[in-house]
Amino acid sequence: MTPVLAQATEGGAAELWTFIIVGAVALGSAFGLILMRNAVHAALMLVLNFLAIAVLYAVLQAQFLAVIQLIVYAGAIVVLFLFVLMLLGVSREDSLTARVPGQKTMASVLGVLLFVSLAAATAGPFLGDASVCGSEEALTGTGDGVPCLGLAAVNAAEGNLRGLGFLLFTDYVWAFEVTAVLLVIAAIGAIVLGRRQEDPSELVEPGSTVLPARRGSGSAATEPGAGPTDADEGAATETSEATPSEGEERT
Amino acid sequence: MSVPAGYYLILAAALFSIGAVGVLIRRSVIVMFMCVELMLNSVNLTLVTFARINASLDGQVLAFFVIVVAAAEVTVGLALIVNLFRLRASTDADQVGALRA
Amino acid sequence: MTGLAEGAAVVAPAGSPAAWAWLMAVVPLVSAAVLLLVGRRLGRAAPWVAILSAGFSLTLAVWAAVWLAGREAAERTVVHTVATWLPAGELEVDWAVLVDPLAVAMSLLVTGVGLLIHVYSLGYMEHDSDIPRFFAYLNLFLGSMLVLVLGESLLTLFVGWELVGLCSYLLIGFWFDERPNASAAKKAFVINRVGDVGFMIAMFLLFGAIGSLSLVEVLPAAEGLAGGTLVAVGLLLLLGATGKSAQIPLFVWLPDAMAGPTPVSALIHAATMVTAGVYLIARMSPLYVQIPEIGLVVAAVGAATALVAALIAVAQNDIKRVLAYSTVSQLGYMFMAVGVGAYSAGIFPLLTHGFFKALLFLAAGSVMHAMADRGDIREMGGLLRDLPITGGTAAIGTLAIAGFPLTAGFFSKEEILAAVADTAGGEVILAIGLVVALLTAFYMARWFALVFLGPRRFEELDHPPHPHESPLSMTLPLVLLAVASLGGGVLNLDPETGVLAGWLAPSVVAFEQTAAIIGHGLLEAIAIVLALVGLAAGVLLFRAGPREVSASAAPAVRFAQDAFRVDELYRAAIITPGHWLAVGLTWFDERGIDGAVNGAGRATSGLATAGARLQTGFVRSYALAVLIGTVLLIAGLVGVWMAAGDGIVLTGGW
Amino acid sequence: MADVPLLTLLLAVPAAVALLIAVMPREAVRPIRSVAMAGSLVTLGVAVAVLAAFEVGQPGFQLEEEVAWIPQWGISYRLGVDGISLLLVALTAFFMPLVVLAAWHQHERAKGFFVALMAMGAAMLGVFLALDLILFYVLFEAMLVPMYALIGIWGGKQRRYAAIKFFLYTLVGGLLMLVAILYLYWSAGAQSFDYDVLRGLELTGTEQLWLFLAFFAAFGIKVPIFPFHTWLPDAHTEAPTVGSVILAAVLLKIGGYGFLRFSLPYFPEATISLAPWMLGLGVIGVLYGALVAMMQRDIKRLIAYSSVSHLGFVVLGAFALNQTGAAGSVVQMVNHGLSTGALFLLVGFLYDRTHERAIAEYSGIMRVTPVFGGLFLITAMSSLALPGLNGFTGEFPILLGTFAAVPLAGIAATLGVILAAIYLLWAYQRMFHGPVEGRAVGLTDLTPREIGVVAPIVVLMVAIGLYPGPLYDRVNPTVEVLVEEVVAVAEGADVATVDQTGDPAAGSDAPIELDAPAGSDLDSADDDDEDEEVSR
Repeated sequence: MTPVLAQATEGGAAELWTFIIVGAVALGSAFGLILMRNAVHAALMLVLNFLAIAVLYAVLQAQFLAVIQLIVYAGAIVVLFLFVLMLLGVSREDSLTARVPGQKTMASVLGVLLFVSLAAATAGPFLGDASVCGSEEALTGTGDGVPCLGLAAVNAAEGNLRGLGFLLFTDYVWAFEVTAVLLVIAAIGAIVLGRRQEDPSELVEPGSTVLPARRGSGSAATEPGAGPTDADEGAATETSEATPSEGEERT
Repeated sequence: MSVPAGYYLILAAALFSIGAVGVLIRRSVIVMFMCVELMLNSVNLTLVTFARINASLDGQVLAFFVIVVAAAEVTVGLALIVNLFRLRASTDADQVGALRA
Repeated sequence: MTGLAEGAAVVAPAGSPAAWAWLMAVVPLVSAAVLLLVGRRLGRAAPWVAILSAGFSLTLAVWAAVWLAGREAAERTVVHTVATWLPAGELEVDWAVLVDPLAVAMSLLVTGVGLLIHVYSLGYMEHDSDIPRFFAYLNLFLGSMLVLVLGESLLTLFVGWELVGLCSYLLIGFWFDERPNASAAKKAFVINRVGDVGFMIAMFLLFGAIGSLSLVEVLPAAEGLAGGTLVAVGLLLLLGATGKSAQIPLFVWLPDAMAGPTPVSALIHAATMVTAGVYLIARMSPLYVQIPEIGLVVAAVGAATALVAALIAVAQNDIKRVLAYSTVSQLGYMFMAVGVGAYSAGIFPLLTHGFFKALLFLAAGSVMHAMADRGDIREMGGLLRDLPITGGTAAIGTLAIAGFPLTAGFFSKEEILAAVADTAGGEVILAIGLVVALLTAFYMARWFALVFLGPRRFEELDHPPHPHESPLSMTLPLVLLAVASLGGGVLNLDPETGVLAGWLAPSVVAFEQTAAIIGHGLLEAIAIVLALVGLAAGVLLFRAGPREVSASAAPAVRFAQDAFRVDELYRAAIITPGHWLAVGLTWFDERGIDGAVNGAGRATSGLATAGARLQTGFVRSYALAVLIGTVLLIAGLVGVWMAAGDGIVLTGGW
Repeated sequence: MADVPLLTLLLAVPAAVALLIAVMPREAVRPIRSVAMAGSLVTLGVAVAVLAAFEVGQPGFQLEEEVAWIPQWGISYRLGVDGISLLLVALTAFFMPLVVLAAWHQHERAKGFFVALMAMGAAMLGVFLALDLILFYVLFEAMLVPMYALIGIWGGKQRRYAAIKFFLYTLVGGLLMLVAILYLYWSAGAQSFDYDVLRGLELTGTEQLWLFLAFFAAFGIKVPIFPFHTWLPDAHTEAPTVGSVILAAVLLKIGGYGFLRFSLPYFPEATISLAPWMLGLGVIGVLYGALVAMMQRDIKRLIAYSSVSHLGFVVLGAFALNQTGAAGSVVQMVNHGLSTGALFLLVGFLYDRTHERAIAEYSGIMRVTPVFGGLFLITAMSSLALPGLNGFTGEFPILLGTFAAVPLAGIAATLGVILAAIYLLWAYQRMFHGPVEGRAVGLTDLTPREIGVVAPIVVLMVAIGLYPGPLYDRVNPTVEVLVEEVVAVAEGADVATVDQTGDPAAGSDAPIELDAPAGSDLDSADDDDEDEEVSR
């Protein structure tokens, strides 16, 4: 574990500062995510947020999760987002004007309300001194608030990764297996959804650069999503790919 | 002077609310999807904080599972979005009004 | 008191005509059914089936009369129960026959005149397309009238009462191709029904008080009834009688009933059906005798009707309408008689009027038959030469109805006037009676003169009919009726000692003299003078044809011709408001109630569409709704925890 | 003969026939209708057997049959017939063959039509015989389905509206009744829906009032009583001829029957306190129905409103609370069934020829078709209660009873007799009299089949008119007991739970244990099948 991380988890002023900086970054990137016009910029903001959270994990003595966060979230998921963004070419300006009047104001008011009630619900008892994890008030149970013993002892015994691994394969082994299956299904799902009807006219001789004009779909590949396309033009091009519904009940 | 666990929880709550607001405000489906990811992350943060408070790794295991599920969700979600795009040639959430009464 | 009043009803001995009396009514009914079902196939034989059944009833009536005459006066009220009819809860009514002098007298009139008119109809309806149906209806009427006359309980009487109403509906509307005939029929039925409602309510009262409707029980118990019930029953029965016997206020249907064939007018609207009202009051004499003031009301109604009808008759120009109003007027006379309590004096004119009014109507029929169904007397004149028999018999009829001395009409009218004169409070009624006597003589003389005397006006018409005497089948009944009109007086020469008075004694209450307004001799003289003056005036004035009406008298004559515009009065007072009430209710029904029902339907569907609008179709508005839910939930939880005071213990024992 | 379960047979035959037709091929119209005719004739035969087996002087239930249906809840399949229901059962059975004969040329979806017809018959017979409240309720609602189908599928232009309106109206009423039944069930505590068990309950005044109103909702709509009648004209105008006939002849009677079977005996105090109101509604029904009938342009609507008027009399008779009135109302229900049934049949025949129901379109029919005119006149006369025909034998006792109860109501109702004459004769005159014009031109007179349908009814009308004795002898004992019971409450005597089933000594009174074969497929099966396959 890098010394900086270790040092930060020991508490003391370092933890406060890291919390403040990293917290600010996280909040800033979150606001960025929801306010950026361009979807790609939003995706980048998301990456930044994931990084900030990864640092926080480290501070909270969840070193393994911090790494996983970096690999899975920052690495895979956001990249996937970017990939889709690029594929669909929807990086144009996304006008923020909501169709439903008053949606924005309503949403923000509700957001604040949600924040206040969540914060009150969860953070309430943990603001006292004792809640400083690893602090002696916590250990002696003298300070106010719920004492936070911190994971120092646990991690110290076998280290965070080993502890987790141990838990994973004893108490949560079934859950683990299920998630494995879940991942497989997700993968298959994505392939199935992504499949396109192998249409003979579409077979491309290897090496030719011209993409066959998709029948009836207005050759989406080249057409930039110029502004909010009105619904009926889009709806009209009911592409043949939409899986024909088998033996639909004749109404 | 160090950080009581509550601060992390407040931060997580804030991130969650921002995510929720994001879902409501943005019209592009993909951005909405990202906001959902953000909300998941804030939940993870809360879990990890509580793991630390209760000095047990269970919280972290849970967070781990959340991440796994999130990954699966993203794959399927994005596949759907791609399909949606083929149908409507746009990713504007408001275009998809088939359910309108 | 009469036999019935003392409850001295004797059960009919087996085999006696009384026991078979019910056949008198049933045979015509059955033959009517037969004629209706297979009439067309019987062809020419159809009328004879009807005539035979009428003849059978007549013979049975005569046999019953002879048999009854053979018994002493006390045992002349004979009852025979055929079968139980309506055992509904406490109500017990049987198909039973009451054979007593009054019933037999009436059935003799009905079957006698009925048979004559059946024979007459042979000729009259010769070239009609629907003979079987006509004779079926005639037989149906005969049967129903006999049910009415012979009915032992008020309810069986009521059955006959309404069935004759049906027959008059069917017969008035016999030529239903023309709309006026059909509406005249409907008018007759509905107005009769109004009267019948009065009759029904009277029955309810009687049943409520006595617990039975059979005459044998009701009449003896009549004394015991409370005053109020008596008065109510009396008035209601009067209402019923005015409906059937065309008295004020329900007389408007009779003149229109002339739309039916003439034999129908003769049989139903002159001789038999219209007398049912008089018969009813005579039958209920034990009850009416308890309430003399109501008797006076009956007499007053009769007098008023007689006067009004006589005045109208003077101005009528249709040969049958004159006779129709004359009938209404003569019935008024009979009501006067039974009103003042002279029941046998009321039945006597009923019989005599039956004879000469039937005669006059048949004569009119014969005239119309000869004149190709033209009815306006102003276009006739001098027909005596062409139709000698009809003319002669019509003359006899006119004399009889005018009350020419020694004719049947004279005796019956004189007795009525005498009875009225001997009743306390009868002054006004007597005066009216005398005036009407004059008027009757006058309008009948006018009628006779215009039709049979004077210049032959019908020759100036564009294609003049050439009248010829009717065939024997029509003239024979005329002659017979003429004989009856002349000789009829023999039936009851003197109110007390006459044959009819004695005969009817067991059935009706005897007349008590309560005053002596004028001596009978003087009264008789005045009556004769009035009759002669009326006749002479009528003949002299109209011998030369219809007279021009002076300008001053024109409105009065027009008013009389329009029958005092009573029809218009009823239309304005009852029919139009009734119509608008019905229209209003229909509107209320379709808009009001249905409106509410459909409104409820529309309201629910309205609510549904409002609800549907919530589904905006925008994914994000759904997300918003979800968010609202979560926030409320969490806020609620927080609130609960706060209230619980132990703060939020997330980590502690849950 | 005594041990044959007649009542179950009466119910099972039409249900079985309905099932049989349901499985027959759709295009085999001729065999279908002959099976239907055979079935209805057998049912009539069984009904005659029931009439024969019925002991005249007995007030209580006879020919009882009882089989436990759902014992856990105390629901039993119990049938029985007494003075009140006997005539109505006979009327239903009498009409079934006639209705089938009238629908002889029904080719459009004939199979479904006859299935609905037979199912209708079974359900109607069942309702009159059911002595278990749940069985009664099930059949009460089961009747709706075939009737809804009859109106909804084979009806006129606005059939959908009329069918739905009819269905909802009756359903709402029925549901309120169900609530009342359940309340009775719980307050009984005896865990049973049996008619006699629930009859002997000690209910407080207010309880009785509310329960009476709940039952009134169901039966009031069915009768129909004044404010709830607007479904009837629509249902009649849109229903096919046969549908109208069944609706008028039998369906409307369930309301009146319900009052006499449930409302009066179960809630005597409420009946007595509400009797004046009910008489008022009856009188309004009579006069209102007649007045509105005058204004109708469509002959079927006119007859429908005349039904409202006539059934107003039935309500009067039922709530006059004296024996004459009650006996009169039962017989009047039969009479109304006959006369209005015949009227609808005749109008149906006219409609088959011209597809025109407006009165103004016709003139002078009597001249063109004398037989049709004659029959219509006789039926009209019976309908306006001409003495000598059946209408009078029902109406006069009712008026007598009503007058005895409340003189004013009696007088007002008697005025209805005049209004009846006016609207019927006015319509008759406009259609049948006058020169031959409009749709009357070229009309063909009734065919032997059509005459065969109406003739038995007319014969019965004249027979009942002249000799209603047999009907009243059967009705009087039961009605006497019923009225005594209700009146006894009025005089403060406590509700003597009169042993309805008569003294046990009288032979066949013990409920006949049905020797049902294993799984008793005969009766329970046909009950469920007939509901379920009809709704297919």
